[in-house]
Amino acid sequence: MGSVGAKEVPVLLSPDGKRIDGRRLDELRPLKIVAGALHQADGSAFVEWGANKVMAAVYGPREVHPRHLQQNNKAIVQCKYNMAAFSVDERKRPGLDRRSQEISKVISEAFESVIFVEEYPRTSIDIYIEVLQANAGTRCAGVVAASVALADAGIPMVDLLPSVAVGKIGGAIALDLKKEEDNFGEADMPMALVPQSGRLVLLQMEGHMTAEELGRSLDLGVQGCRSIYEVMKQALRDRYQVGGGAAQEVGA
Amino acid sequence: MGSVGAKEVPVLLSPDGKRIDGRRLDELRPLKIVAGALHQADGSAFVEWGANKVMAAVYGPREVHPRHLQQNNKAIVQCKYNMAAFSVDERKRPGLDRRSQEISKVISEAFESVIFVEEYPRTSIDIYIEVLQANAGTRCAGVVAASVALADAGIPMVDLLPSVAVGKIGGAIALDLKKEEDNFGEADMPMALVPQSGRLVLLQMEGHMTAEELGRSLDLGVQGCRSIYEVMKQALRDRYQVGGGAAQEVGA
Amino acid sequence: MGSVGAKEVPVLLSPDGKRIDGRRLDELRPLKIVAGALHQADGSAFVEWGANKVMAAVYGPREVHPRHLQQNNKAIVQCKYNMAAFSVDERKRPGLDRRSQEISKVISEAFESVIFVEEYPRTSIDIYIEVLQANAGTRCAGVVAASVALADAGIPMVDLLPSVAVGKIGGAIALDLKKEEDNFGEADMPMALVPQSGRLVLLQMEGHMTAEELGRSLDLGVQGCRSIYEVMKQALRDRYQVGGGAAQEVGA
Amino acid sequence: MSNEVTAEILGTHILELARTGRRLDGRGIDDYRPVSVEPGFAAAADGSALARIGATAVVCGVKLEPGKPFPDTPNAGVLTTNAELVPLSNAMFEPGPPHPRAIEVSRVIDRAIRAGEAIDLAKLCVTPGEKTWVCYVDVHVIDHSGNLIDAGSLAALTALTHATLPSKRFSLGDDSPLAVQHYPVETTFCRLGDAIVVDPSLDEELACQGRLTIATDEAGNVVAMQKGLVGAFSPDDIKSLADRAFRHGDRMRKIATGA
Amino acid sequence: MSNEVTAEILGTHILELARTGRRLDGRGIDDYRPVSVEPGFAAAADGSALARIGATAVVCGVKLEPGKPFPDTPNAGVLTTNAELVPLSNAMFEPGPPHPRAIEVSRVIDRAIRAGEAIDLAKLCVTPGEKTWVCYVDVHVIDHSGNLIDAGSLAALTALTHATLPSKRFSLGDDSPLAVQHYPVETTFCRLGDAIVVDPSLDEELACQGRLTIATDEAGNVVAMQKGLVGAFSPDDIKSLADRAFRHGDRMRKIATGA
Amino acid sequence: MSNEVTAEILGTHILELARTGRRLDGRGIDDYRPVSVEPGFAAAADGSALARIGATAVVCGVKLEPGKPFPDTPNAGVLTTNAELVPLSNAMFEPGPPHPRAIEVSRVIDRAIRAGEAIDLAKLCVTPGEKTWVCYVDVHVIDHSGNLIDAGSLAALTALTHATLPSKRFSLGDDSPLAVQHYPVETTFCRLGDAIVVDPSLDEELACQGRLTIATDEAGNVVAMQKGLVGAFSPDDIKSLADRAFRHGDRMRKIATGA
Repeated sequence: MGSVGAKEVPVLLSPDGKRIDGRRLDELRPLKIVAGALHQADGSAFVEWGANKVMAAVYGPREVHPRHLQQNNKAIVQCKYNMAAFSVDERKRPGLDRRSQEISKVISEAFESVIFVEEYPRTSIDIYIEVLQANAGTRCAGVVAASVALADAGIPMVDLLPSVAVGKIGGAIALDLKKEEDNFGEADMPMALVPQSGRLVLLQMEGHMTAEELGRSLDLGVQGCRSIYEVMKQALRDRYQVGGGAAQEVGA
Repeated sequence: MGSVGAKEVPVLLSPDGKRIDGRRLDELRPLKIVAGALHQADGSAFVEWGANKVMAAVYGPREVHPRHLQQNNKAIVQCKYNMAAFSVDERKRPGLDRRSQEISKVISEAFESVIFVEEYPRTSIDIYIEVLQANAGTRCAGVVAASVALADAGIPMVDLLPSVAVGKIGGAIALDLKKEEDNFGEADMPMALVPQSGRLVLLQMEGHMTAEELGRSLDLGVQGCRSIYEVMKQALRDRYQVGGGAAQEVGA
Repeated sequence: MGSVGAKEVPVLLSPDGKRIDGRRLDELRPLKIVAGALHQADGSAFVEWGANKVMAAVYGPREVHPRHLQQNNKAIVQCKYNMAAFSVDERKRPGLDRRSQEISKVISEAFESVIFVEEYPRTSIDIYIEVLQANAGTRCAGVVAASVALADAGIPMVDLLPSVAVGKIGGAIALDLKKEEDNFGEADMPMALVPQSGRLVLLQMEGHMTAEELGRSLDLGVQGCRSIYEVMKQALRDRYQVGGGAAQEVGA
Repeated sequence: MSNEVTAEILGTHILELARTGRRLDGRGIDDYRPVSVEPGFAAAADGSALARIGATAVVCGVKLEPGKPFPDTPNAGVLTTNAELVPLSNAMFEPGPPHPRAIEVSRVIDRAIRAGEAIDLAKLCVTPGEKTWVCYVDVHVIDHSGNLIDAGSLAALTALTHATLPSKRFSLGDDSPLAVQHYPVETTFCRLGDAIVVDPSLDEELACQGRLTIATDEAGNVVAMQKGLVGAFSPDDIKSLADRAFRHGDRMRKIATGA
Repeated sequence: MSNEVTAEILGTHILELARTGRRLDGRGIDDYRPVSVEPGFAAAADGSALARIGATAVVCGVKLEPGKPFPDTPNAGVLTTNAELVPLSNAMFEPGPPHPRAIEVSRVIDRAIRAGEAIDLAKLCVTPGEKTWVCYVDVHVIDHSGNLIDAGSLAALTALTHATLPSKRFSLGDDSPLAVQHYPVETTFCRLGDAIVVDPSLDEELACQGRLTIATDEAGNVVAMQKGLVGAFSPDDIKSLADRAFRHGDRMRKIATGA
Repeated sequence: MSNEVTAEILGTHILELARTGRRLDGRGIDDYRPVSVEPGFAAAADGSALARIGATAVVCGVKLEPGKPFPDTPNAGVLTTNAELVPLSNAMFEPGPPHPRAIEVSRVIDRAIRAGEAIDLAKLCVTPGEKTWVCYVDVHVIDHSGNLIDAGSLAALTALTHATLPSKRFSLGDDSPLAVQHYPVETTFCRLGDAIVVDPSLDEELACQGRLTIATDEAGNVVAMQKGLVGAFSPDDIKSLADRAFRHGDRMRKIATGA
């Protein structure tokens, strides 16, 4: 969102409708997903998406800590989204800040909406998302990575959760904002889709949009999620053809 | 208490023995008590006392959290006194500071002295006091509110606990100090009385008093508590005549 | 260790090989140990070593807190090393800092290496070390005090744990550094010895030493530990001759 | 255990009612509970309000103090929103560090005020890069009977609208009203089966299958959204809820400003 | 469980003894345990003392460092008192953030020093509004056998009385004694049935029906009070305890100052 | 319980293998697992590396920002090392404040860099006593399969070696390489009965009878050591491990610097 008093606002959209990195309004940044990127976790995935690098791991179903959170009729889903100190321009102090806690909550709820939690009463399904390099859209990259990690861990779900942000830049609705677009654009709306039902389980927004723009943004986001869904499925297919060696690919 | 180096000390007592708000030395500020001011709590009360606004709620007897504090032969009494960030002139950072923790401790002990705790072994009686507007004497207002809230919750007690502070201003002993009197006076002594036994279960003091002044202050405080006791009883009588609608009155 | 940019480096070694306090390179500072210095603890000891004053207490074997740390086949050993706010030149903020936590960990592990922990399954042996006055070598003084406190508490151990630091000052290997030697010397190496086996259960080092210097330092440290061992045994002998009155001696 | 059973029976009943467009307290699908505000409730604050939605009660206090601007916005004021879900307000809250639930309420209320540009932050600047007004918006929940976000947002907008910049207290000239330029408010919905109800009660929140909050301004913009809790909404759901949110928002703005 | 039973039996016994004016350790109702101080115990501090009351031992260290005055008292020094009830001192204390018990001890000791105006804070001012001495009074309990408040207060007064303002270390001129102007000390009583004993031991504290601490100064003023624990005192009790407190206080002041 | 039993059986097996110089994964006593680094892995940092030792993976990011020097070293830069053992990396780690294990890893890595004088801190000074570069070395463990200290130390040295002083970003002149002057690295050993193996795997760490880490530099100095875990080493053990550490250290330095 535009910050009051910030130094200068760059031109985000050229006269011929191209964005600062040359993309069209409905074009995604390059996305690469490696399923099974870690050795210790029960399931894992590494996502490189534009200049984002995000790792996700899943542990569980396992014993609940702390114990009093245990539910007798279902598993609890606990996501922790965290940014490495060096993942952003100005060093971030280690530890969970309020932003991370809010993101962790909405992602936990998004996944609890699609995991068959009643199959694992009295357990916890723990999702950890670590942002190693951040360039706008890290919570969406985290949801994509966590989704593949959950599948890698064999957790039964209604469906994978593709996720992307739609925003408004220079008055136009654009898919998958990068950092400058997020900082100086007029709106940002991250979402996550259940492809099977066409419904959203994660949705946040801030900025300015008319009802009509909101409608178009939702449609563009759903379309983006469907493209991402294909990449996610391919990553899982690759995982089981290549075997355990996938971990070596990260960062290569 | 007089602060060293503070800008200027106002005249707290006129030549004819009147205080800055026109009160006599033994006169209370206006006091209004609404019993049953909240819907969720098991018992509650709202107190407006001079420029103080204090809400108290009681939950329990209920399960003890954390569990290891549970006592096999009695209920534990846990009071949390807290000030809203906006209740004082300079914004107070949210969270329990040391002052609040000390006040919570002495109020907990005061109420444990009058509640029949042995009737509810292995439970907790939780008292919450929220100061929404502060003008000296908030702990006394909190005790008065909590006392009515306990009665509203049906917790059996030896007696209600009227509470007031006595202080020394311009060399004279005065009842129920307001903010300027507290800041620039010579002593402040909050207390809480068990009317039935005539004994004090809460007593703190700081400042300067001779033994003789201390004696007079105790007597004046006991007299003040007895007046407050009447207002408390009337608030409980009103509660059961008016019924559940009392909540609407708060702040009206 | 030498600090970059520090004001001025004092001469740590005179031409005739004497140190700033007149000691030889292999000479210990004066060491005084009082076993049984406290009344409440199950075992205790007070150590004055040069300008260090360190108190240690032992509680246990007792119930484990928090419960989930309990081990079914052995006692756990939990050491907390702490410095009083006034123990150092610049006031230290109360509370465990990272240095204290690291020291607590290595001391816990050192003692778990010599205590017969399998004799007390499901219990905790708690060691508390309080530094009241610090002048380099406080962790070693703490290990010496804790060791005597454990013996005083009757905890069965393979052996006592004498402990001392060896360092490098003005190019020479020296025993038992004091503050200026530690601040401006070239290396510091605290260690703790099991006299019976001749093995080290605590060893840390920072600075610069060649392999040859390291070898000599280890030998000098072992020799220093053996001297300290004698003082420790004498303190325990005194304890049982003098009886419970030993506590009065602290600080006398 | 018995609590869980009670909650499940109540939840089933709420969903059954919703199937025929009914609610436990007799409201229609698109009805709020009674709404009221009392500006100036907490007089030690520079602006304040007690807001009630049914049995939910929230006090907001606004404090303004001079401070340092952020290095990347040297000409702008600083806005800080915090919601305290104190244990006085509901048996489910415990003392201790803020629960993620309280953090979400804080951040969602903050998002509406900030993205909706309620305050003209540029006008809070005293000396660029050196000194600015810091605006603390503290939301204190005293009775939690559901829909804290809308109650908190209403209390905050009312408190801001009635706030004074206390320049005199800090020797910065004469007092003046705080420069409120837009009027964003939150409207919250919950899915109960196929029905989507506005202003959920606490029982409805516990039974619901997804919560959606939409903040609108007086100029026809959606300025913030937050989907919360377990459950899902289709794009068509959201588009139609936005229309409902504008309607409710206009009414809330009138209540907040006393217009 | 067996601990609880033991405590209850012991408590009953203590109350029975008190009925005939006797105490578990043979003292009379108005007797302190042996009291001693050792000034200068912790030499890294600017003032320090080890105080013992019976088997209770407390070290106090005073540190003086330049810092900023509070905005509302630009001409006054800053005083900070902290008591650490470390787990070394008693099996009942656990590691972690300060327990309300430790906070109460800190604040009650602080109250006597502050309200009793032990230090002339005006003399700690270096540059008004800019720089002042900050006086840290840190009380470290090493053996808790009851009556920490009196032991801590005695250690603190002894440490302050013997403290040096370390001006040289901070290039602020020559060192000088800290300006102590009054000598407040605490006297603590516990009710055991109808008897009210001074200087309660740990067992008496656990058995008692109310604790009252009264701080007095050398000029005949009560400067602070704190009623603690479960129990009650009548106004007449308190008046008579004040008289006893003055008597004990005078003796403590002599011990603290070595007079 | 079953976990404990499994661990005990595995531990016994590891110790039996070690008696004949063998290891679970087929390595020799003095063999590392495969080692690799990828400098520049985290491009938002001023220097970074992903280091792998077998299945252990660690990312280090170095950030350089202007700040205040410590009062006692006005002419020197500030170095801060922090290791995060996030729960993503192993089932044994839980969210929350740093565990003593993480603190030890942080401090041991820091000690090698600091005592080994990897960075010329004097060159980080901008204005003596006023402004200096602060060098944050953040080690983020993403896959913990044993020997975090060596992996973290390798990642840190690689990141430092490839780091840039971002002067331009802070209007302090042109960017330049960070002044690395020495190349300390850690080598970690574990005792398994009479055998002492290098580069312990996670299973070996759990079964071992003492851990010893020795940091060496390129000039033939031991610059830091840390004995950890339950167990003991004789002086002769340590002397011989130092020789082995120099050999491994030389190889690690080549890997870190790409020489």
